[in-house]
Amino acid sequence: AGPVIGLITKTDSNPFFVKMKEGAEAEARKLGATVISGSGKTDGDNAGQITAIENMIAAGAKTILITPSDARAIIPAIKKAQGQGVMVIALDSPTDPATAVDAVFATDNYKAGQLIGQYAKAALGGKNPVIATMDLLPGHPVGAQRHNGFLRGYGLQSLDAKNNDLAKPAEVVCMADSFGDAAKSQTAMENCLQKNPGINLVYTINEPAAAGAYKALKAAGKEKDVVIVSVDGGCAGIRDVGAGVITATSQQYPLKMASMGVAAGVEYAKSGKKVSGYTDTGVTLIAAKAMPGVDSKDVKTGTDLCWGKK
Amino acid sequence: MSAQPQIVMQAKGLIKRYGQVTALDGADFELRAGEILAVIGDNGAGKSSLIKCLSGATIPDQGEIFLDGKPIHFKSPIDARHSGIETVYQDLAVAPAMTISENLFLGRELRRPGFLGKFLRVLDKKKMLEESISRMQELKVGIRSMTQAVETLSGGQRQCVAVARAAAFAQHVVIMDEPTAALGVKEGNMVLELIRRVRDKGLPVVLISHNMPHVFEVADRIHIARLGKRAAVVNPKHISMSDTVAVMTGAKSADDLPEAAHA
Amino acid sequence: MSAQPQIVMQAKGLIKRYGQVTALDGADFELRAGEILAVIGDNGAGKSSLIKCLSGATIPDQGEIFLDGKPIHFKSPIDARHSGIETVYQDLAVAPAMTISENLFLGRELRRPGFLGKFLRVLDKKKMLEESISRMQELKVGIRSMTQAVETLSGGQRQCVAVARAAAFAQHVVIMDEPTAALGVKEGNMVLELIRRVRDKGLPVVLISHNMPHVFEVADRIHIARLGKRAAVVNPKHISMSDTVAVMTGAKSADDLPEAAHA
Amino acid sequence: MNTHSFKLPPLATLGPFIALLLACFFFATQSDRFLSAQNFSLILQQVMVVGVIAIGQTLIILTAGIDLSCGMVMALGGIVMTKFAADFGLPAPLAVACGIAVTTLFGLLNGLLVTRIKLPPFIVTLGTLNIAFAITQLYSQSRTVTDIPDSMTFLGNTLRFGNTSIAYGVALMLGLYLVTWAWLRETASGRHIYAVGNSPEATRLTGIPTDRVLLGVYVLAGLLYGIASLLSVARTGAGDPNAGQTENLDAITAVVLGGTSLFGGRGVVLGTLVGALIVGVFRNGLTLMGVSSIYQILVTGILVILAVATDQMSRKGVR
Amino acid sequence: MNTHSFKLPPLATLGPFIALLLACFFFATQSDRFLSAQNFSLILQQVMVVGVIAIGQTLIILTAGIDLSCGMVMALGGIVMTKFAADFGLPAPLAVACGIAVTTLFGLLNGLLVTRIKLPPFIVTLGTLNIAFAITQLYSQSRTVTDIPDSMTFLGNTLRFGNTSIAYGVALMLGLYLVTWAWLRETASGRHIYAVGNSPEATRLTGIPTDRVLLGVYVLAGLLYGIASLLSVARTGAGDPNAGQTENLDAITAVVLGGTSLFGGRGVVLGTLVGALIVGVFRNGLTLMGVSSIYQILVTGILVILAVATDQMSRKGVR
Ligand SMILES: Nc1ncnc2c1ncn2[C@@H]1O[C@H](COP(=O)(O)OP(=O)(O)OP(=O)(O)O)[C@@H](O)[C@H]1O
Ligand SMILES: Nc1ncnc2c1ncn2[C@@H]1O[C@H](COP(=O)(O)OP(=O)(O)OP(=O)(O)O)[C@@H](O)[C@H]1O
Ligand SMILES: [Mg+2]
Ligand SMILES: [Mg+2]
Repeated sequence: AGPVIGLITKTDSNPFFVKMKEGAEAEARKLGATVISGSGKTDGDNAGQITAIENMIAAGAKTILITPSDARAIIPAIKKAQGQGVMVIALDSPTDPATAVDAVFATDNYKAGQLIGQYAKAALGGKNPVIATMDLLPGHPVGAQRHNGFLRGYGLQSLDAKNNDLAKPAEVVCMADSFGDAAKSQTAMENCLQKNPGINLVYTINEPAAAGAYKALKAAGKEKDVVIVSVDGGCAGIRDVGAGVITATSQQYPLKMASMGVAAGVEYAKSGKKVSGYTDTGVTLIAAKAMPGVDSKDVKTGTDLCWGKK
Repeated sequence: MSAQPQIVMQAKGLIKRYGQVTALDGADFELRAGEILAVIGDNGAGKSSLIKCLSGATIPDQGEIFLDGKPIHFKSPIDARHSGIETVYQDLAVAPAMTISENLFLGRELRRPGFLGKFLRVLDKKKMLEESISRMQELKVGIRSMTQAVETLSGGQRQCVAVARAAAFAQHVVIMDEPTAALGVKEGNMVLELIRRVRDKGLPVVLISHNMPHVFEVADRIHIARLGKRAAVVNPKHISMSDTVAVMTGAKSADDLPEAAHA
Repeated sequence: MSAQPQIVMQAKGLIKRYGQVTALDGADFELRAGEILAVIGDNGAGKSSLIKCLSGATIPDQGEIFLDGKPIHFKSPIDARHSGIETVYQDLAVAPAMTISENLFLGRELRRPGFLGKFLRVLDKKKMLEESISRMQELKVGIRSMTQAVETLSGGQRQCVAVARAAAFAQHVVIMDEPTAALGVKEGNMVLELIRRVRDKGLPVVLISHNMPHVFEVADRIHIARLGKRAAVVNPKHISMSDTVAVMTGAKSADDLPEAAHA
Repeated sequence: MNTHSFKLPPLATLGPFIALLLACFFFATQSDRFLSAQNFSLILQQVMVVGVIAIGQTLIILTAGIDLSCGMVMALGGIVMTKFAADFGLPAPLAVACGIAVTTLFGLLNGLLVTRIKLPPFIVTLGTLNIAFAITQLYSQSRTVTDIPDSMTFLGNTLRFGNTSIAYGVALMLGLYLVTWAWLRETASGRHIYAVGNSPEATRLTGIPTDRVLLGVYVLAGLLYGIASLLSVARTGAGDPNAGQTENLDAITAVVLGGTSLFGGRGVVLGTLVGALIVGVFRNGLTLMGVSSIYQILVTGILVILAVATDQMSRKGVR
Repeated sequence: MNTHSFKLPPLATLGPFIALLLACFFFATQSDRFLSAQNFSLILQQVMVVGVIAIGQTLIILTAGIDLSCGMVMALGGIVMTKFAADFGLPAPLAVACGIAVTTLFGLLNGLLVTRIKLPPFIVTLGTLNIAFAITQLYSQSRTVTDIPDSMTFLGNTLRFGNTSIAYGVALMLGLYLVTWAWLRETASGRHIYAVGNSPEATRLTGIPTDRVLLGVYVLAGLLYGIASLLSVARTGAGDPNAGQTENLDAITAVVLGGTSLFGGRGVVLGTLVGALIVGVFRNGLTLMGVSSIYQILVTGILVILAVATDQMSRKGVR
């Protein structure tokens, strides 16, 4: 059989990671390799990822692709794996420090946030922003990067990319954790609207959360007056951009990360040559309506590039 | 008691084992129409095990049971109930958090007349309450409220609830495992009276008891259980209490009894 | 019984309410040194409630309790135990999943001699087993194995476990709430015998029972409870069983008894 | 442990109800936006899914069981009904029926394992929780199903009375509570559920087919989870494979806050509604106060304990 | 419900043990990498944290309680010990002691709420679960603590015997199991835990201070969670604020798979070790077989039920 490549995602159930897995499997089939996959039980389950690393090495994997749940806590386990001659590549988000792994194929979540921040500012066109944020969950680095990037992009007071706290400038009137889940986001948005009916800009951690927030806004009859921005760029999300549910989203490329990772793993098995360094798989702003001064692509482009069911 | 009345319930060679313990070791049993049959025996003689087999609460490992001459195979107490057999278990089969009236009618609730009861199956709580009060008054138990949870009753009062239930609903056979054990003198006599009344209605009663005066007061025949078997069946009118106890404890063999003592 | 022996335990004006029910309504109580005091009364007369107060299982709402003349305030059964009072409760205070020997020594386990026992506090299971066997043999209960879980015993056998425990460990007073209720004739007599033996060791015994023959057989004095109060204390040598029952059920007033009947 | 011995049934729901009133009073003083008909209509919509799940959970807890699988089964039902409608173009009522059939089957599976093989409900539903989750993810490929017929989300629409509005789904939930309450109270089969939970052995000995009662309860709970699936689809307008992940603890919390004993046999289903509302009111009120979510978790933790403690105390006082 | 009536204590752990052996046998036929000393050493390391938590959980379940807060309390302990060492420069043993003190305090809190206010353990620990989680997040500001002294991760190191290696932490876990087992079996205080779980009222009436026994159990469980914190820090080499989120269900699964009754009073702590190993063996074996993680969840769900069912059957056979 061909080389064994381990893929460890944060969870099993997030469509982003499911897509990543599919991308890896497709590439592996092409190159005659085997992908075994594992994950933590919940987002943030570091111990589960460590166990997965160990079991994959035991199963004979020479390359491990991982989307670290905890950028720092996972490093000792990675070091141990590398000590056994395993190449470790971080996908989606880098470790901290990024040099702890052999290579990083990632997307810049802070930048993804900045892009929708810039777009939102243009879309609001000089109106005073009254912002609600539907964040991920307490203490999650991706949640913090997107949130803080969004505020920075808008030009509001914010924190830098390394910070794990959520900035809360005065313009943000309501912050709630959506856990990236539509139903929870809907409830949170309803409560935010109760608190402040004047909300005109909603930042959401991902597209399901955006759909939930939209549902709440629609029920309150406010969906037309509010700008909703999001991150991910899954096909369902892009469709929502086309349908006017989401005003703009930052698109990322999980399939690309995964196939690059698998290719690197096959190469390593063949030639013993490791990849190294940071590769940004890129992020593209997708919006139905282009705004002057902001570089965005239209829905059609987004659909061509998107991951998931077209 | 002459001219052999009809046999209502009969068991042959019942065997019941719990792990290494043999509770029943080939026990026989015979209950005749319209009689009060007392079952006596030492602790652990297998009395409760015997009647649990008869009432479907446990399934014997071996042996046959006949009701009105027909072999029966009770799989559960429901089957026994459907055959009109009512049982008061030694370990008080009541639901402590439920009220007295609910316990009395548990599994046999009355429904409202008309549409409500027939189609919506609504309970007739008022009627059940009234009937509970009259049933319990028959036993002369001074319980204030029938809507009281059973767990708030004294030991004897709880016992009365179980006895009243069995007496009220039996159609065919009543089995009582030590119904008077926790009862006061007055209440104990009420239960004996009730047992007689049930017999007089024509229903045979199986009464397990350790109280020899009680047994000799009401029993028509006495089944003596010993070491998981039936040691003898005696006639209380022709045997003394001390002889009975002697057979029960094994001090005397059943064969040593005079012919007349047997029943 | 003449010349008023010392009073070991005394209670005055105990009141205990459960919600709307008044279980004890100003009950008095007096236990003398070296006597067997029977407590009788109808179901719900408050016998169990009374002895629960005496043994710390419940705390009375009002009233005082004295032990050897000193007022005591038991907060829990532990306090009573520390004072050497052992109780057999009506609802069988045994842990069903544990073995007979464990139940006998529950809360009073024996430890191994030497280092193991002293510092590692290791139990001496062998010794406890041996002692259990001898205690239970005293009661002549035919139980095969002391390492059997209590839940596998018959009702009477369980009762014996509780009685044996109390008799073995009491230092000051033994209280038994219907210890013979579930027992067979032989076992019942064994327990009466045991009660006498305990008394002869010098410990006073409080015996609650509905079994009048038993009461009249062993009691030195009889405390008659009625409606949460003490109706009378009588001397079984100078009163008939039927008079006693009459007082108990309220058919006769205590004042109508002859002087000699009181004790 | 058995501290419920002398609970008076009519008072049992009073404790939680007082807790709910206190909470409302508190939030009314903290935010002037709290006390409005519209806000309450919102809270009701937010609790409707977990509220219906909690009815099933109450039934199971009354039998001294517990159901950890409820949320995941609900999610599976939602995926089945939306995918059947979206992929196979089944008419909405038929697709919904299929979804409910699947959740009911899961209830049947739980019930069979509990009654036939006598496994503890905790472990059975821990197993089916994982099974339902995996099937949901595999069948949906972890994708949200969005293109569903409008008729399927009908229950999410609201009916206006003046400036108040009530969602049809909320009306359905309230109706289900009333029917269940009356059923448990006024019919023999309802009382048998209490009896089975209170003393299974005694109930069996009185001739009630306890296994059939238990099985019925699990199947009925499955059916209710199916209705909750429909409500969830109606509320979010989508079939969400990631729904239901925290609903089991939420539903159990509602049941316990509502005064039902985890040891079975004691409780009132209307208390569960109050319990669900307490959770909803806290989440809403704290957001209105601007409390950040991490503090919300802290406050919720403390308040769960306080609410049950108050309830316990008030009962002691009643004795 | 009470189907355990005739369980013979020495046989109780046999069922789970057979299930474990069957699982091992199965995986050995499926993957040639499974049956190696090194792989078993790995599995032991993977279960050591949940294994130690499960000891505390077993004690609590033996008293007919349950602890949902265990994992979160463990995470808090890990954060406290690592932050105290990293931020205040406390020497490792002192920092560890502080962390264990915090988890023990949480145990005390649980115990006080259960014994003094007589709240059901389920709801108490549901509350403290949220409280511990919130404190962990707030105190750590949701940041992983990485710069910790080597001496704190000492227990994660392994000792080699030929080509086998055993982690010190694993040795500690095995030691704790043996000590707990002997204690529960051979001392009065151990037996009292069984008695309290089996029949709290009877135990109280024999004069055993049941509340003190219960309180002791919760405190001891807290202490064990503190040791688990240390093991978790040693294993991951970091103080992780997101640790412990699923450990409660994992630990309960281990306890139940190990044959301990959720109704209290019956069980053997060594069975819990077997239960934890079953879970670990499955996770490892399925990964070696290359089963993808979503199918692993499905298989785990089915197998949890199968394992307990086998256990139940084997007990019936023994009767
Ligand atoms: N469930 C059980 N498991 C194990 N052994 C049992 C069980 N039930 C009864 N036994 C044993 O079977 C024997 C007979 O018990 P049974 O309860 O029938 O006696 P009994 O005659 O009713 O005694 P008692 O007068 O004390 O009620 C006893 O030795 C008892 O220990
Ligand atoms: N825990 C309780 N809750 C409510 N009422 C109670 C409680 N315990 C006892 N009672 C009531 O108090 C009264 C006295 O009960 P108690 O158990 O003392 O009677 P008793 O004399 O021991 O009767 P028995 O001979 O039947 O055992 C009864 O009416 C009973 O219903
Ligand atoms: Mg019996
Ligand atoms: Mg009494």
